[in-house]
Amino acid sequence: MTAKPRLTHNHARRLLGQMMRIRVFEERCAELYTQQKIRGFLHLYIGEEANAVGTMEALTPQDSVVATYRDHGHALARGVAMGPVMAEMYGKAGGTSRGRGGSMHIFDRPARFYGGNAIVGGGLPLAVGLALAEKMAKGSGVAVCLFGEGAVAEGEFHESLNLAALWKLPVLFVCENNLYAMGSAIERTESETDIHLKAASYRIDSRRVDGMDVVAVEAAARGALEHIRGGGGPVFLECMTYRFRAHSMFDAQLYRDKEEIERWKERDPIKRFQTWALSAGLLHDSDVTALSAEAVIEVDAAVAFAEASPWEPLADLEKHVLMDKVPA
Amino acid sequence: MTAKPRLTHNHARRLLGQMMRIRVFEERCAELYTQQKIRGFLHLYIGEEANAVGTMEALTPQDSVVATYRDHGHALARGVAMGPVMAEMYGKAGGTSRGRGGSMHIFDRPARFYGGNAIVGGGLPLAVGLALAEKMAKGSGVAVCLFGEGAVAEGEFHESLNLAALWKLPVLFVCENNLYAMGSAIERTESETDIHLKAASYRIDSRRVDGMDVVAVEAAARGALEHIRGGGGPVFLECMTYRFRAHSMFDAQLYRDKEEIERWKERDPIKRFQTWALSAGLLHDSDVTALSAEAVIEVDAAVAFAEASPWEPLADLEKHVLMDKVPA
Amino acid sequence: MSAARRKTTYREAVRDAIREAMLRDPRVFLMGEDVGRYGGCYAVSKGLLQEFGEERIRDTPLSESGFVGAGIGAALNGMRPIVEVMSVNFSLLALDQIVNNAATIPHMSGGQFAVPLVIRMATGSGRQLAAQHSHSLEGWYAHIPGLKVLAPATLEDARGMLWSALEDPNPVLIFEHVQLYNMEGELDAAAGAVPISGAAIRRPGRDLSIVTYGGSLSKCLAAATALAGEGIEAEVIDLRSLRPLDDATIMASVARTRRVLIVDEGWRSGGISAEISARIVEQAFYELDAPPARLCGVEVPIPYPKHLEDASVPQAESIRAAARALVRPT
Amino acid sequence: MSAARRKTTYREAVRDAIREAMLRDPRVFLMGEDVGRYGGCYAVSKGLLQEFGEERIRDTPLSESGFVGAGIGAALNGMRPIVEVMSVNFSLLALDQIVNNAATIPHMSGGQFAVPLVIRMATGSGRQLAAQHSHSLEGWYAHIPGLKVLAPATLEDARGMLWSALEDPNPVLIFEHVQLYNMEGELDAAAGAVPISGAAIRRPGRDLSIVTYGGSLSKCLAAATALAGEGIEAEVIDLRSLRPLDDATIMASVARTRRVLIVDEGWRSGGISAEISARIVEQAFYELDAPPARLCGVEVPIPYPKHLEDASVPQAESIRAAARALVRPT
Ligand SMILES: Cc1ncc(C[n+]2csc(CCOP(=O)(O)OP(=O)(O)O)c2C)c(N)n1
Ligand SMILES: Cc1ncc(C[n+]2csc(CCOP(=O)(O)OP(=O)(O)O)c2C)c(N)n1
Ligand SMILES: [Mg+2]
Ligand SMILES: [Mg+2]
Repeated sequence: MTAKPRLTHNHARRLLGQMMRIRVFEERCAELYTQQKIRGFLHLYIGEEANAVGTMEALTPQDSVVATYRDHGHALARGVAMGPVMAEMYGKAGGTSRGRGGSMHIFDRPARFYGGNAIVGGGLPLAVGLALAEKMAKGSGVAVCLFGEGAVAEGEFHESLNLAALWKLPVLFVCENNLYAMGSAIERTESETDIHLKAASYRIDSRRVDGMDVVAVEAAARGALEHIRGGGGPVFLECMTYRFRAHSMFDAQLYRDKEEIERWKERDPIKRFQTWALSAGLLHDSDVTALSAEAVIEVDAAVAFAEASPWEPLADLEKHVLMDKVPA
Repeated sequence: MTAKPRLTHNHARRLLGQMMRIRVFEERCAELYTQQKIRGFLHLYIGEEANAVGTMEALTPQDSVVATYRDHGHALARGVAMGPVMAEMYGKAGGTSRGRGGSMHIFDRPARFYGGNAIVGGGLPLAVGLALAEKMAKGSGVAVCLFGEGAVAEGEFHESLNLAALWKLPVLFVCENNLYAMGSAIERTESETDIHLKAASYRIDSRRVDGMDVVAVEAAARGALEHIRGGGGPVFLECMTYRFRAHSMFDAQLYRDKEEIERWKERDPIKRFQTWALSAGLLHDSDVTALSAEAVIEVDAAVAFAEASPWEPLADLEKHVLMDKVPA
Repeated sequence: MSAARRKTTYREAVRDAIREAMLRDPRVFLMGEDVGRYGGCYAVSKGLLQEFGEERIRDTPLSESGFVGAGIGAALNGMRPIVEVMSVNFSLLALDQIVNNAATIPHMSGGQFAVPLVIRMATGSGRQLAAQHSHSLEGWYAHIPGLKVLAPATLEDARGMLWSALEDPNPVLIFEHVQLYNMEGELDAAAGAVPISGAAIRRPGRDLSIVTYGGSLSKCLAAATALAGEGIEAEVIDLRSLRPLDDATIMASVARTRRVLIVDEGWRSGGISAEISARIVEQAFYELDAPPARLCGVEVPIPYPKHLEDASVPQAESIRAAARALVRPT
Repeated sequence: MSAARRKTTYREAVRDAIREAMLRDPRVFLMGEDVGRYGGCYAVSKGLLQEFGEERIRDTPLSESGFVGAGIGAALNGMRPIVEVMSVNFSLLALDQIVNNAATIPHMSGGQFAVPLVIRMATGSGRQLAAQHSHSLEGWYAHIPGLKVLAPATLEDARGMLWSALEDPNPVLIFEHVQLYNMEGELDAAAGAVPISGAAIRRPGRDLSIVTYGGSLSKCLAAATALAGEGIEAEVIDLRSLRPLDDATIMASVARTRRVLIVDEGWRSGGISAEISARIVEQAFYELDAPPARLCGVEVPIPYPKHLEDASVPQAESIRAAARALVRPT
């Protein structure tokens, strides 16, 4: 575990709390899926929480975020309220996207959260554009783009990295390398399996990080953002991580064995950070108990919010297909 | 000039002759364009002849070739008969593609010449597929793919290089780096301007070659093909070259200055090789005179062939849109 | 049922078709994302990797343009690839290869080269997968000369169209509606290839013709059954092929029924239904008692919640209502 | 002509429109391959780099998906990008971004985000550029909900549609026919924005309506002039917008003339002409004296030689013949 000298009690509490609430939320989602409250594809983030939490901790409100279909964790870490996120998973009108997007398409304007993109690689050019606008308008925001290592093979990855590097745009690329794209192990999809090297070939400042270590991710993100805000151009972080669950709810996991999963579970980012913080005296047992209880309370409330939320009226089906103005 | 110990008189004569006939052909095309015999876009290859000639010299009949819209030079070097190539430029029924393709779409089955592709980057996946078929059918052919450095920024480049390297396919990538994509200098389009390094990032065996030196290109191509045929997987050659003319016939060349062009003209691959071969005693003045005369005769004959060729009948307009069988 | 028939699903029928093709012709191989280890996004190819090995059941990286283009190249060089694109929305990433290469090379080369390639993709809504996974673009693809476009709606067609498509010298796109994969039924144990040209009348009727295909067929048949209870006999035509269209079967039916409802899950404007309507008025205007009616997808990126998703595409009930309104205008 | 009018070309009109937008709104910028140093593939943006600098006249690498997607992202984040794609065939490389992102994000986000983006592209045949540079896919794009699709056919529209498109909160595609760039004429020196909704009647007539747009407009007008010599008065409607379509103008015209010929350079099957035909029979069936006729592109990847290229798309002469056959059937 990366020891950070300036890690305060409050900050440690916050990091653990964030990861815990995402974990509890996701576990509840799995249950709600079997109850058919949540439908469609559902991609759990369990095991990967440290990436989102560590990254988002380092952001300011001006920064924008582009995520994938595995986006609920990202959105919660970014500070999108849990009730609307859960309502979105239900498809209710109280959802972040009024239910129209569902689990794969969380969007949130106040958080500058630009989806929830379910085309693998499709979010990368958006992030380049968000950053381009920022640069042209002389804003201070950075566009943060999260994506899996599977996206690296897509042409849109290549075009986006080149544009970002060529134009020295304020983009933070965060590759969540969980070693699999659905059932495809990285060795079977990439001729160069060291993704951070691949990124470096665009002359982008690129680093590999332990994605199971929230403190390491936060430190890397902070460093990267400093570099970017200083005008140094884009940075690429490859976060080595693992998903503990199936790719989505329709996956028999024929492509990996249980031992591999168990080995990675030993590095569970929540357990590891908790153990370390307790042993370092940064947190007390009572903190853990409280956080854990708070997470459950928050998730319960989110479920209640989602349950109570109405459905979008049928009459509004065609609303928002064309906009009548650009939202201010 | 790379001195090759085994360069015979005959071979030197052949290399010079090939380059000369392409040059004379292309210069005639420029004239024919102003006479409106050739229409549409026309992309002259003048200055870049050594790349095609050096590469094609090293091929066997089983190898296949995928080229760009700057393909007449490629086709001639590959051994496609000049008459049908010229007739194709005219759009006549005697053309390689019965006139339907025009200058950008030379196809020739006997030469295994798969176009003439005018979508930048679009030929790369085709080459991967040709090579995949070859490998699966345990054939000995190599798929040779020529493209400009402008194609390197396209997503299809990225996807193709990864596939070729991952599957160790028999592909020879030949990047003709003439420093410009239309009016865009490479520094303005690539964050990594050393293209051969870019290719190496896919773990592809990659080399930079002097594309103004036909002997160097041939030697590199031979080496590459040996490696590929030995099962070593794809090879990437970056041929440093320059086009002496405008991008196409509609180009005022606002983006580069005359001196730059003049500097490169000093390295004219024909003049250089000729001077060297003469001074090395490999060729005699009489060879040069003869080759030069032969080229003119061949081009004259090609023009006569094209002129004499009929037009496709209007009634056949929809022919070949759907095939009724796979040609044997 | 006779002993020669056996229970199966649409998914298994597609799998059996792939297996048969692989066994029949060594040039055939299956290539796509997660077709191997994972068994296919919709479990279509489950087990095939074990049977045929990873050369011929070829997992690809996420590179739609790359591997679709590679399929074209392999077809040009003697193979008979079946390329799977997980979902029609993702196929947009490969559109350059499909439209600019596969559809043009035969013509552009003056007939020197054919592209005997099959591309399979899942299409359609109904699984609450929202706006980047649920569209129905098969009718859109049917605009492109040089392609053939198929939409198997029955077990027989799921089982039988693939081999015919592989024997065709042209690039053939096969669209499998996501809601059909679990469809169960019985199939002749000896079921094999079926012709891929020509529509089929799935239910004869005299009062109106309902022209449809793919995922909407079973809804139309359900509507027709319900309509029969009201005394309206609908003839239901399954197009089977969207390019080329079988004008003769459509016109013959319309000449008998004099009324036609076209049902299509794709977006209405510029969809395949418009083409069918236009052809009907061009070829059978004076035989019509009423203008051809269209019931299509609402023009909206498919929303996630079930009530909105259901309302976005034709359903048995709305088909029934539209048919009734056509036959008995108020 | 009055002193307030000045000679110009379609190319210059587009350039002036871009210049005006750049001057009016600092959020506007132009981005695309070779729009800067080279001056644009069709010389549209020549001189603008010198005037506005390379930040705002932004040359891009060959990366259609990347820079179109970047345009979407920039639009999401407050800019008003004009993205140029050299040719509609190349736009297929960016289709994922256009269809899966630009057209869906507003709806998918529940109306939180708009994509005020303009994408300009050259379309159409007539320059002997063959099967990878000559297609007319604007009608195909018009199938996609969430997009607006414009086809300026006159100098006024070339000059005036851009600003209105930029003021629209939705992604707007503008298709410029390659044969129009050299079109000369006079334009009001004070010409500016024009509304982008609504078709225009470019020539009134009583005997039939010819519905067309873009590169075919001038051919239809030429045909109409010739037809007038035969005593046939054709009303010529310029659609201007292909999505949405202006049904009211079409139906009002058809109600007067009772006959309609739809002329469109795109491929016939599943083209925009089919949609117009279907709408006319749906909305004006009982006012028609004859079925709507379509004259469209032949369904072939456009061939290179002039005689074949010309025969692939409607020409004044074939339009005239089709109109005559409609009004005076033999
Ligand atoms: C363009 C595209 N192709 C295929 C898919 C189907 N698909 C969804 S997720 C996925 C795997 C992506 O893996 P990775 O990028 O590593 O992300 P992870 O799921 O591991 O977080 C695939 C193939 C898709 N959504 N988009
Ligand atoms: C996908 C695509 N985008 C744009 C174009 C227009 N275009 C034709 S050639 C060219 C430049 C290509 O440069 P390069 O690859 O370096 O080849 P070169 O012409 O220098 O031989 C461009 C932009 C195209 N044909 N295809
Ligand atoms: Mg992954
Ligand atoms: Mg170049």
